[in-house]
Amino acid sequence: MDFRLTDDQIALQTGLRELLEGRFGPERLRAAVAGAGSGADDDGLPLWSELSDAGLFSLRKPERSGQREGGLGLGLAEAVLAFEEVGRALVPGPLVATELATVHASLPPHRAAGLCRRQPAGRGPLLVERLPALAVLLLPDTLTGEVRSLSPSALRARGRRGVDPLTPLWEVQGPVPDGEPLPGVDAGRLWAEGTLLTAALQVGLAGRAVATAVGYAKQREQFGQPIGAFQAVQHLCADMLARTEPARAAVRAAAVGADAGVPTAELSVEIAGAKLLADQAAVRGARDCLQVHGGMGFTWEADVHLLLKRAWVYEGSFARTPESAEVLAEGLSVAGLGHGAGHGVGHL
Amino acid sequence: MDFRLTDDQIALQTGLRELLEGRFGPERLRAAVAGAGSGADDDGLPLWSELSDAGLFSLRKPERSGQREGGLGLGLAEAVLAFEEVGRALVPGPLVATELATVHASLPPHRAAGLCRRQPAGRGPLLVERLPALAVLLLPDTLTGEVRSLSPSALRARGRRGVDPLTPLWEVQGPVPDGEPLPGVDAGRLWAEGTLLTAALQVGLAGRAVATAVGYAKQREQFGQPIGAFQAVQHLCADMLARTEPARAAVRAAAVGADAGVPTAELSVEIAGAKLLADQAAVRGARDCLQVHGGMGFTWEADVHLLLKRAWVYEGSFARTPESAEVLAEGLSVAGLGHGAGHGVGHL
Amino acid sequence: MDLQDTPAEAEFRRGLRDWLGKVLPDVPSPPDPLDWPARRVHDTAWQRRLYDAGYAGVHWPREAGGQGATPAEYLIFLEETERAGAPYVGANFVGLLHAGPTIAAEGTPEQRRRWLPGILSGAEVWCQGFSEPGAGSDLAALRTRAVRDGDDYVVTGSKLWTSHAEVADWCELLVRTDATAPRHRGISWLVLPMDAPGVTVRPLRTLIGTTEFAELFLDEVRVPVANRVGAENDGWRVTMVTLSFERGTAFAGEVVACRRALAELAGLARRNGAWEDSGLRRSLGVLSARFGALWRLVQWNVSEAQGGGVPGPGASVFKLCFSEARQELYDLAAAVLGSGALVLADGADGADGADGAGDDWTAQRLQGLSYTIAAGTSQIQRNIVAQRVLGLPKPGRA
Amino acid sequence: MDLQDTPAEAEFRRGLRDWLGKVLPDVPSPPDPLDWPARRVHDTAWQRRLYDAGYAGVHWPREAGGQGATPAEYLIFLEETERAGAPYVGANFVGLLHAGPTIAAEGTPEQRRRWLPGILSGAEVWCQGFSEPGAGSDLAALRTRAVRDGDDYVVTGSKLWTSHAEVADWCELLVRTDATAPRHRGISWLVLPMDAPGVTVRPLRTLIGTTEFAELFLDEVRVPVANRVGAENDGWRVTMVTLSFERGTAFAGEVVACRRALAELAGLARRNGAWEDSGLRRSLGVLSARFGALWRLVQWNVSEAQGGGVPGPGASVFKLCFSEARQELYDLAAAVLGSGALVLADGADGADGADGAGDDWTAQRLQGLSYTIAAGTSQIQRNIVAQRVLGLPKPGRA
Repeated sequence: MDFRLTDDQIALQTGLRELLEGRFGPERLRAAVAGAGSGADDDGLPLWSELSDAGLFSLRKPERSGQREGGLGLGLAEAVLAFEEVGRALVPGPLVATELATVHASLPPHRAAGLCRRQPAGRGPLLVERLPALAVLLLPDTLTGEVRSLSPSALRARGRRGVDPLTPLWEVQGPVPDGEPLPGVDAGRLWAEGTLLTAALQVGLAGRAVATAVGYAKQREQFGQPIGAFQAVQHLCADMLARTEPARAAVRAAAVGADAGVPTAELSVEIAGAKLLADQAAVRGARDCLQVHGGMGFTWEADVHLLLKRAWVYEGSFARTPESAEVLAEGLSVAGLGHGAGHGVGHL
Repeated sequence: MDFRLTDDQIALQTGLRELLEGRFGPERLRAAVAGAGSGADDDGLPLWSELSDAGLFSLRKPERSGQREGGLGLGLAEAVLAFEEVGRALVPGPLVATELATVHASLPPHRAAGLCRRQPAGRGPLLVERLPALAVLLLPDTLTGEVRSLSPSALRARGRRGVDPLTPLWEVQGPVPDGEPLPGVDAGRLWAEGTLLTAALQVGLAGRAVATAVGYAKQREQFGQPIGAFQAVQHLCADMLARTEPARAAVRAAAVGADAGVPTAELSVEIAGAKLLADQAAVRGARDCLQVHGGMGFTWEADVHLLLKRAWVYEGSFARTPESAEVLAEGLSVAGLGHGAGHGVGHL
Repeated sequence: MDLQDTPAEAEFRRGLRDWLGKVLPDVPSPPDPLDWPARRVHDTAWQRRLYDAGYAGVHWPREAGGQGATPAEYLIFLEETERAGAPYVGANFVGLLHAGPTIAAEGTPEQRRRWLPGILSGAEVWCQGFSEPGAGSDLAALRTRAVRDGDDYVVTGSKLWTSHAEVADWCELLVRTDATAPRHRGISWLVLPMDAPGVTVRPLRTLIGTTEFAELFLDEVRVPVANRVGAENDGWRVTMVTLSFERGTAFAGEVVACRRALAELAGLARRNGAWEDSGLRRSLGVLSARFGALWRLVQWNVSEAQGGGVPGPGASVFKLCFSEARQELYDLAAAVLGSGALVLADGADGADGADGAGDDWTAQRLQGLSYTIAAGTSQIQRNIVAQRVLGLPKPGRA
Repeated sequence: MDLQDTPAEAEFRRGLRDWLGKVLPDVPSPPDPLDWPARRVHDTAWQRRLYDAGYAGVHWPREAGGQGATPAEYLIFLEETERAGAPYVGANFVGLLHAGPTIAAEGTPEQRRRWLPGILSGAEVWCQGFSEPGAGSDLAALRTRAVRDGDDYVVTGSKLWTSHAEVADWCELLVRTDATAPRHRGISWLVLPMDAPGVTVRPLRTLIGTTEFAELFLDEVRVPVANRVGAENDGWRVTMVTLSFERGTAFAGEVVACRRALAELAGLARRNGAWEDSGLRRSLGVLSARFGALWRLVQWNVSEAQGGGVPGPGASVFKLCFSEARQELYDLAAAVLGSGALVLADGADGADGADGAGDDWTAQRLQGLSYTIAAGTSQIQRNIVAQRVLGLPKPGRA
């Protein structure tokens, strides 16, 4: 056992972080927000070509030497590290669906994909991110296990004002056409991978919330000292970190387990736990970050609100908390748990 | 509207507080704890005659001049004030059942009564407090509305080690005999009153938790200052008060409403809310009080544990949180709530 | 303990209800929230109606032009207007609830004559210039400078979170008149005419996306010394005095509004099936208990204030509990709405017809984020409860 | 990132499992928790078995008589012994996990020869004399005084929370040897023989009702100067050095135990119907996620320690999360048990046969209350995370 990142993994992580700091720093982020809703950028996908060229979407695709469509042949372990970074950078777009479509449905470079799962009545409108910009839509049916693909133009939808300015949403109206079957792709696996990658985005975002809160608390003075010297602020920040790091460990461990071929039942419990904890770390972290910023956090200019709004979006993407909690509860009663150390600890 | 206590109510409150400080101060409390479990005091009821003579159980009984069995003819408003005080003093015993039996079943002075409601399977053993010391057992059936009375000797039961040393418990074994009908007493009303009086005990206990924590925090020094000067401790204490005072307001308002003849449906929602909030204030307050005490709170001698254990006992007495929450939820959909300010605000 | 109306209170409630029933059907629907002039017109027109009907300044003393109502009657006013869906105090907020009472208590007879009638009739709109970029929770750190020059102060600095600044006639302004005195002792309270040269208003966009507030830039603005309320350098005390005017009624109307929203949310949950989730359903029940208790706390605080005492367990306990309960209400709404929580209502009026979007729960959720920050963060409220209510010592020098 | 055993780790695990499978059936059941001499016999007998089988001091360096295992192998040891239900380290806790490693790192060759073998073989039992009535969270405030007199220190004072003091042979003792030096610089680390004249042990009853700890009263106790480990007045550093021996493994076995308890609780809930309550059921699921993540955090911390680095996100983050999760586990157990949460199991061995009482969830709930207090309160842990991990400034003198 060695849970530390390998040198290659560290290189991947720092390389992507540096790329994103250069290409999607505070100014570019603000410009994207300013452009959103103006119509100018709604169909655009900020940074898409750069990320595609950097291999974000094709990390897990098998290598095919000399061919443009070849991937890097890496695993979910590397993918979650990369998605932590794009989550941290607040890069918008249907990142997860695009990665899934690249890996499982041969989506060509520089294109974007969406994903749409029918949900039970009463769980709100059926929403698709950036519909007009998509090349393809994946339709996983986790009951039959089948995945179908659909041309976005086949959907009737209307634009909605999304709560996150960088996540424009379209509401599907009327029935979703059947689409074409995608043979060889398992809907459950697709959903699980999407859930895990979304959890990685949340972990990155939660980490940014900690760093942003701490940075502000060191610099902002009230009552003659940095507010970060007040125990109330210190404890808010400490709890933010204490939610983020276990979630990060859970996300990475689930990815490592997936790459190592952990059985599906066990893996789905690990992924459910990772997403649930990552959602909590991100949503509560962004909330606390806003609280640390006081009035400044309530302004549009301060960017803090973007963290919270994006965390809400990811929380609503792929497995949501009630669904994950049920998977976890079910996992507690898998045979063999009554004795011994139980499930999950065992895979060592 | 004037929600302040009247002069008579203040006199009742301070009189009882002084009586209890004199008769059930820290030393008497400790002696009672030391005696418990030794067998010597298990059947005894500390302070019972004094409380009975002070009118605690007969407050709400109609006056009958010149007769020993007459009461003070007061209302639930006065009863909850009195029960706040005995809750604060950590007086043990089946206080609520004795009050109910005195008011509704002509229990003579100086005697004690118990109460026992059949509960659904799986909710744990059927427990009765201090069974051997009881003169009578009330059996409310909230489904039929009927209340029956039973001689405790008719029950087969075995003693259990209660978590609260001052609340010895007997577990009923085998079926509960039917008992004799108590005509004119409504089981729903009895249950609601018992719930409200228990909530009053919790509010008193929660207030003691605040006072105990604050008192200790002012006196205990670490790192060169009283621990109460640390923001973390200050905020723990502030939150304790912020849970206690709304609960206190809810308990008193429900009692005032009951005396003023608020309709049963509305009253049951108010009482459910009062009990739920009082349980939270007491249990979490006692927990936080223990945390403020640090290692000292973990000792048997420090009395802090008695607060928490008693709060657990009251939390499990009469309506518990899940039941109360359902009553409150149901109350949200009572007709007429869709428009206007809604239920509860209305009774003004 | 008595929660029923006295005969006088019942009479006041009946009269108010009757009047509201008569006039509300005629009140125009609220304008686009981004149309500031229209909002001013709408809000001040309502104030004028109250004024004409004898309901302006219900809680103000009679000698200041108010109705001299008891706190309990003022609570009835807040409750009944909110229940009936009457317009919110809106642009008249600062004048009616803050600047006006301050002038009534601390102003000279001339100052009272000059400014109070315009507030009561809705003729003049006020805004508040207290907070600064460097003075938020720590208001006494304010640095906007006022230098005496003849009969004027020359004021330079900037203010933040100034609501309705775009359409205000006057601004209650805290300035530093003595830079050498201890922080709380060098502050004065001025009335700034918003049309004075050197005043610049820059709208401040909030995370909701709208510009409910503004920044105020003051560049050598001349304010007559006659516009100072209270003594020079006594402005901190003057400000604190005003707060006592609330007498337990702060946020009272909002509790009524939250209880209505909660009942609507329960209805929504029943319709969309979320009600079947026992965890969610019970959370709604728990929140109902909390808002119910908060209303009782308001009644308690108001009763104590009416009796001349300290307002019950205190405004800070109430503010702390209310802010958190309101945030939880809208978080719970998001859980009930599912994916609907990720979109805002379409129309500018916040209504697009579909269940769960027409009331714009999402915008309210965003709005609610300010509750644990504005008017004293929850951290500051806990400090106040701990130190002033519970008597714990101030942090020392360990 | 690799979570699978290396071949060497797999071999170690296999060997350990085989051995545990062989010896555990012979291990007697644990004695009455109030019978201290019997507990000592039971715990040290298990240590002797480990010693004979080559598992004593798995994580100790070879030159100290240990097995020189890697942190990862030590984690396997903790995991497998807990899974198999092997006896808890018990009376050997202080010697094996604290005093021993301290002497191994800081003691003279003679001190190591004198004390380490007895710890490893279970021949000698140690207790810890650190905390005092006036020095809890603020350990450096300790006041127990040691005055040099020839070749002895004369020690006077009192200590709290001394576990197994009734049956200990030795006590690792922190004393103040220089009352004039800054707090952290006047402390020394001594080995106190528990049979020395002037040592009084008074059992300390906890809220569980048992006497797991003791108070230690020291009245002019003579301790040879030769029993001082490290330099005079350097005891604070000596103590801190020891903590680094944990290398991310503190509470690791307890995480395994909690996961087993959670699975048992889920089974109980299924049997008694509490499982039908979706709120309760999902809370069990959430807790499963938290304990699962805590195990991953342990693996991370151990991996970092093994690589010689700072142990992952740090012991304080882990301690904070684990303490709270464990308390919530037993609160949840109370919700599942219903009225069963109000009684303790009948038998002294904690078993009375009935479902949900045999494992004494109530006693464990009480025990769990110490987790946010002992070994650094959660408040102190948050201070450490904020100041040492996140680099926030120390509170100043505002």
